[in-house]
Amino acid sequence: MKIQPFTAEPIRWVSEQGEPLQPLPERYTPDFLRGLYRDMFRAREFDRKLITLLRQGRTSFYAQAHGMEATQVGLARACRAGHDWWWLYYRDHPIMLTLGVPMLQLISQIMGTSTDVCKGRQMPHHFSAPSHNVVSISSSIASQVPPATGTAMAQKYLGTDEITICTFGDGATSEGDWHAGINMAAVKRAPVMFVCENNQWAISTGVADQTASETIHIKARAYGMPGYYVDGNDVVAVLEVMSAVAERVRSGEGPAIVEALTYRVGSHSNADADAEKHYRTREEVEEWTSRDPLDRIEKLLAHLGSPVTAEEKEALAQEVNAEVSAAIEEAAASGTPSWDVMFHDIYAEQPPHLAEQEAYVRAEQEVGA
Amino acid sequence: MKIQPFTAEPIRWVSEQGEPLQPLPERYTPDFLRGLYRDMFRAREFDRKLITLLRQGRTSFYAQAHGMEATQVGLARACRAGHDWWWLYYRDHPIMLTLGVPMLQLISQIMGTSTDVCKGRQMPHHFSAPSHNVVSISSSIASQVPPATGTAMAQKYLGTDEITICTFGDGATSEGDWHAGINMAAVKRAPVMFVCENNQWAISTGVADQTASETIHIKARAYGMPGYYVDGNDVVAVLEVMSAVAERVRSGEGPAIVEALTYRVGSHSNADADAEKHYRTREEVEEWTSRDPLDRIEKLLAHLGSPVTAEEKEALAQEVNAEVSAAIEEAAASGTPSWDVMFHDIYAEQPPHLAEQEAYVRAEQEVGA
Amino acid sequence: MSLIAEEQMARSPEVSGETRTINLITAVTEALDEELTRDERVVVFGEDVGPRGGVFMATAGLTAKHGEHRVFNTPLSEAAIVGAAVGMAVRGMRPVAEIQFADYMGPAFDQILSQAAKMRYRSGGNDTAPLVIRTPSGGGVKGGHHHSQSPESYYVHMAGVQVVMPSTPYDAKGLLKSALRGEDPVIFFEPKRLYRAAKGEVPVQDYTVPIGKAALRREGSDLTLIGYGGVMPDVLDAAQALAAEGVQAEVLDLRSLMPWDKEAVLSSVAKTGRAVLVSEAPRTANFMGEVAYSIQEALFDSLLAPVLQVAGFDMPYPYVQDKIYLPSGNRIAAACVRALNY
Amino acid sequence: MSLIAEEQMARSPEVSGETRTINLITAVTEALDEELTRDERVVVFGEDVGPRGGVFMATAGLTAKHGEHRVFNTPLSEAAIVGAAVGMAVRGMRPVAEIQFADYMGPAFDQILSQAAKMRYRSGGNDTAPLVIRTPSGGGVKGGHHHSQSPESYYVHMAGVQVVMPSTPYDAKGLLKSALRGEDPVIFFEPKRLYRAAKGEVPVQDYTVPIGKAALRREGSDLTLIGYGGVMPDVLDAAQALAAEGVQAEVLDLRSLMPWDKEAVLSSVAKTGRAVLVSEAPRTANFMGEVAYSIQEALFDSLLAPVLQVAGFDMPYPYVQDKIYLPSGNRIAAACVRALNY
Ligand SMILES: Cc1ncc(C[n+]2csc(CCOP(=O)(O)OP(=O)(O)O)c2C)c(N)n1
Ligand SMILES: Cc1ncc(C[n+]2csc(CCOP(=O)(O)OP(=O)(O)O)c2C)c(N)n1
Ligand SMILES: [Mg+2]
Ligand SMILES: [Mg+2]
Repeated sequence: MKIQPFTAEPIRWVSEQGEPLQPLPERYTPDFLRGLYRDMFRAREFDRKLITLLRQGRTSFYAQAHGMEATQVGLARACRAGHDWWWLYYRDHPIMLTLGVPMLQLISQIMGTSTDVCKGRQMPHHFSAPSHNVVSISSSIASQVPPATGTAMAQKYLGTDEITICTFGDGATSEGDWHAGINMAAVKRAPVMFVCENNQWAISTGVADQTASETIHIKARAYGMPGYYVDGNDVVAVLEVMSAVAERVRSGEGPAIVEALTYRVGSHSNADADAEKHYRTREEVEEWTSRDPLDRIEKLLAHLGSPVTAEEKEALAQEVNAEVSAAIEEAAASGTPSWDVMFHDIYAEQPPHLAEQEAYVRAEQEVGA
Repeated sequence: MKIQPFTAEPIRWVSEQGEPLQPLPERYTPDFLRGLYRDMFRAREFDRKLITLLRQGRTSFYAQAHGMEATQVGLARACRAGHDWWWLYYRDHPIMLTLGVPMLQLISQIMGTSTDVCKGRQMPHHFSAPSHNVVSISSSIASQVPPATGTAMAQKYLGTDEITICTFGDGATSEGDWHAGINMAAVKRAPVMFVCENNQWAISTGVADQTASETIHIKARAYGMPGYYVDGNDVVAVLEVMSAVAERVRSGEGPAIVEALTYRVGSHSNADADAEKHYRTREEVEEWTSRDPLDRIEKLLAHLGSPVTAEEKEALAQEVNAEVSAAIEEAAASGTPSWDVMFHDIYAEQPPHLAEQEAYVRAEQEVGA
Repeated sequence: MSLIAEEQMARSPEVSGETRTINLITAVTEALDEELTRDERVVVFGEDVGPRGGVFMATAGLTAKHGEHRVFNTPLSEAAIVGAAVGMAVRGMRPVAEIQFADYMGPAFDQILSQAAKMRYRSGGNDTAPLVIRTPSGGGVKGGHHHSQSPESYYVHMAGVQVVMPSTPYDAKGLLKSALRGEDPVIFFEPKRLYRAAKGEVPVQDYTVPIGKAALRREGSDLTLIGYGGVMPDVLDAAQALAAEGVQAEVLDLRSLMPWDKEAVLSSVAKTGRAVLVSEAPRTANFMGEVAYSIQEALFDSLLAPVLQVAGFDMPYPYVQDKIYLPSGNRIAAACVRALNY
Repeated sequence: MSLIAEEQMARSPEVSGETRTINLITAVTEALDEELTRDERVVVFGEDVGPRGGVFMATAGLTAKHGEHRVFNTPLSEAAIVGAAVGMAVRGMRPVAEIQFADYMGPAFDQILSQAAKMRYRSGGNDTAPLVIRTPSGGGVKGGHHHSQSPESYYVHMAGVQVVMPSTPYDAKGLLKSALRGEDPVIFFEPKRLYRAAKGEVPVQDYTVPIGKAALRREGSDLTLIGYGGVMPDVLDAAQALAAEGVQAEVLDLRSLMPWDKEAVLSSVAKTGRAVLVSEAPRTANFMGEVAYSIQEALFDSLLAPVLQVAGFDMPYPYVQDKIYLPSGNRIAAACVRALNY
């Protein structure tokens, strides 16, 4: 199925009432849809549980994806897990969960425990999953864009059939590095799919204060590449558009931008709890809550005669909760990385000045002990 | 007259054969056209003379504008000299000449003499003309774009009817700062006109290796602003388009991008003498030489029954040559700025460590003397 | 922070007249508010500084009071923010650009280096860029790599910009006013872990603190402790611990790093013969190396011990090891003991 | 450069076997050429490095020989160039990114700071960025503000990157090979005024020079002169002038700034008791401050004079005063005399 670039309205497959607006492709059996639903539900529950963990003071920072699950799950499902490469940003844990990154790994990062692959060095939400080709996340907004282009250039040079996926928020599109990386990708016809998770806010800055262009995907015109516009709360549309674009990119036709229009229902992070008091209206949040991506797929399943029952939901919630709890316990049990890991991995081999600094702290620690 | 944005072809008023393609606006009397011709001629001769100066070793660097005179003269004439503000780049001396910046000032900068307003501190072509609101030029490509936006924001804040003009080459459009500055200008509806002098090369990199977009002006779509496309070798078209866009910007309708399609006939600089040997064909250069902007206006004047005579040209050349020679002599006679100016203007007041450093060199100079 | 250290920081001997007690972030807000009122050329902008009041609330209430044309949000681009400030300043305004965290000055590096810092010089003194870049810096808030860095050394090395980092409300308010009234670009680092922790008296009346002068926090004759920014409470804790052992440390808070108060430093060390320099910037090639160099160059004969540094370590700022990374009062005191026993 | 200085730089005692004499830029070209041949993962790119061969011709002929997929032009964006190198390196390649002038590293500053330098650490050692950024730096070519700067001190302070600056063809070739074969990001500064001025022998056989080791350019017992990069010929001139007066200076060329060879520096200064540090980076808070700090900290008791610096001045690099800006042999010798007479 050919997906059109530069549509005036976001591409949509399922109405807000859960009715298909065009025939669903074959693969969307109730079972398959249920799988998507479960991934989205799992992400939502994960957020809910982790916010509790935050409230308990067992982690210091949390950036929820509430409301954005269709975008993230649809995207993850559109690519080849363990084969394609990912340059993500901090709000993308649902992508990682859907790719199959173990919960323990994510939770360990969030808690900074010994089970964390990045050794407790980064603040929560700066994940990394070498097993799934998810490159370690940097806080610096849009700084992942030029490197994503580089990874795709390498994939092309090495003759692989991998692609690179690079995600970012609406705010990121204002940064210079965003432009620099995308422009280079287009010139080099690098196999990279740029995905804007347009949740309409960058902390307290609305997208209209971010750019004067009507949409984000239209910016693709500046780079001579196609720009696609999809309803980011419609998981079917997301999966269809992302799959088509990913395969186009894989086939060597050059990079593309996809804008998924969604909404950040929750706060930006725990450091921004009072969004509705300061910069956006309760009505706006309610309007978007009423367009919830999980609701939409539940309605679709009901429409297809395979409704999600209350018991099923309950069982699913319990399953995820148990999984999260077990991961939290296992992570906690592993303890905090010992202090000396802070002195390693700065270079391949520890240079003398760092050995000296480590010895200095060791002496201090031994006196303290 | 309403100028259309986003045209497929560059807007043109006069054919390469010197025939008006549409009626010329009233102001284009033979006298007026002769004035434009003289400005362009003056710029061309200036380059020719200065390259001789370079060959004599009396300056160290030169970046000619040969071939781009229609773009630069048309642009300068479209704005209010001494009123509007300019953030230019190094190849824009024809703009400054046309604005009325004294030749002595430009030549002093190029030679680094005591008559240089920037005191011999910058390498040639990094001009500055406080008298004409031309802000000191930085080498760092595209770094003038965000400041130009700021100047325009100030003009708006202060309630002036000034606009800011920001120029750059095709290469500059790849830089992150280019994007950052233009995006901000659009969001803030700052009165700034961005002008791309697309001479199709950035040193040895052709515009097709710079961006995958078909044109530069199309990039305006990414910022929700109009993009105009003009034949940069047609001084009438340039003046008409730039005037219309400048007045649109002045009227508060927000910023715009204008792309003037032209060609760098000469080398990038004296450090790049062998362009045709290394990266472009002699045929390409010849093709563009045959589209010379001075030729075009000469033909137009002939077509209008007011040809430029050989004697007139000769007299003009002599006039400019005399002017340049006088300026060179006056600049040279002023001598080199004394060594100690290197220690001034770093801060408003010289801090103690710089006073110390100056004293140290003074002692050294006195011993040496 | 110990009570005594708190007291030493709370009341600068420079404070006179009627005062109120506020914290450091309020001092910043007040300085902005008062300068916005005083000078129409002043505008304040950056990411989320508008209705939200900034992520630390430094600009809380200012949009409501002064209007959206004077205190406003920008797109998410540090290059655009700093660049716009340069262009405004050149056209006669007094912009205050906020960078949300000092860690995010990277995208604006070239705007600072190629535009702000060189403007006056390259134009022969004709174009100037009197702007202020305010930014929260330093560690101690569990911010990991990108919410904890201390990049001030980069900017001290960059001729053409002034660099300031207060550690008390009095200095924060007075220095920010000086920055706004001066003629040079100023990078104003705000030690974020002191935003609410540092409380102190500020005069009710308008006042300024001059850029380039250190503050004497404590007199002493046995050794000179020199610091700035977020480490100051720990420096004072160390001085206090030493005092309990009978050692009197003189404590200088540099406040300004460019220009820095070499005169005050040299006259103190000439007296004590020993200097310990404390900062949280990574040790190698940091700004305190400059202070150390200057001391040994000028006072070689009167030094009784090598100049010693206590600093951050040479690594991306770590997350769970936040506490170990930062110079503690104990670590500072240990360095002093080393200098004393030399 | 005097004849003797030239000789000292031309033949490193490390050179052995059959040799040829080439200049520094040819050494760079050869290293790239040989590594492109040796390792398929190596690619070379940047502004104008393709058919044009770079503005200094460092990559001349390489596109023709190795193909456009291996040596190619990029759009005019330093952030894209360095960022692409990061992404390639993470995916297993060995990219060499050229920045046309070190002055233009500014737009790539955040890519170096937030991506390259922190990659290994932040990923727990799983993702690595073994890339090389090559860039011509330093003054002496009448380049003014933006074609003369020496920004190495910024990067020495930035944990996670290695910093190298050769001054001889032998070192340029051997260090560039080490950089390409190593596992860390390396910033490779090439002193542009020595590109053609520095000539010397290089082995015909493949060889490397280890990163982190200084080179002894001249033995002496009266004082230690330490420098790197473009100033080395002047340092050697000064040493020679001193020798004519009967003073034997030991001369160390650091070559690597991160890590730098503290051991070699300390053992020399322990012997001579005096150190003069020479660089052209602006004086305040430059990398040599670190070397000075380390010397006085470790060798306080054996120092006979303060450690002295000769450096660039704290200003944007000037144009007509280019010559006065740079440390001359005379200026260096004068500092040595000051140290000797102390
Ligand atoms: C270079 C940089 N500047 C500023 C920040 C601070 N910051 C963190 S998140 C954020 C907003 C990002 O918005 P968006 O890109 O839309 O992503 P979202 O949080 O909405 O998912 C900002 C400004 C940063 N992390 N990096
Ligand atoms: C940030 C930066 N990077 C690289 C350079 C080196 N450089 C000088 S001119 C130039 C090409 C500019 O091309 P363009 O913008 O098209 O202008 P033109 O010279 O064609 O007029 C380059 C790469 C620079 N000056 N600044
Ligand atoms: Mg967003
Ligand atoms: Mg060009």
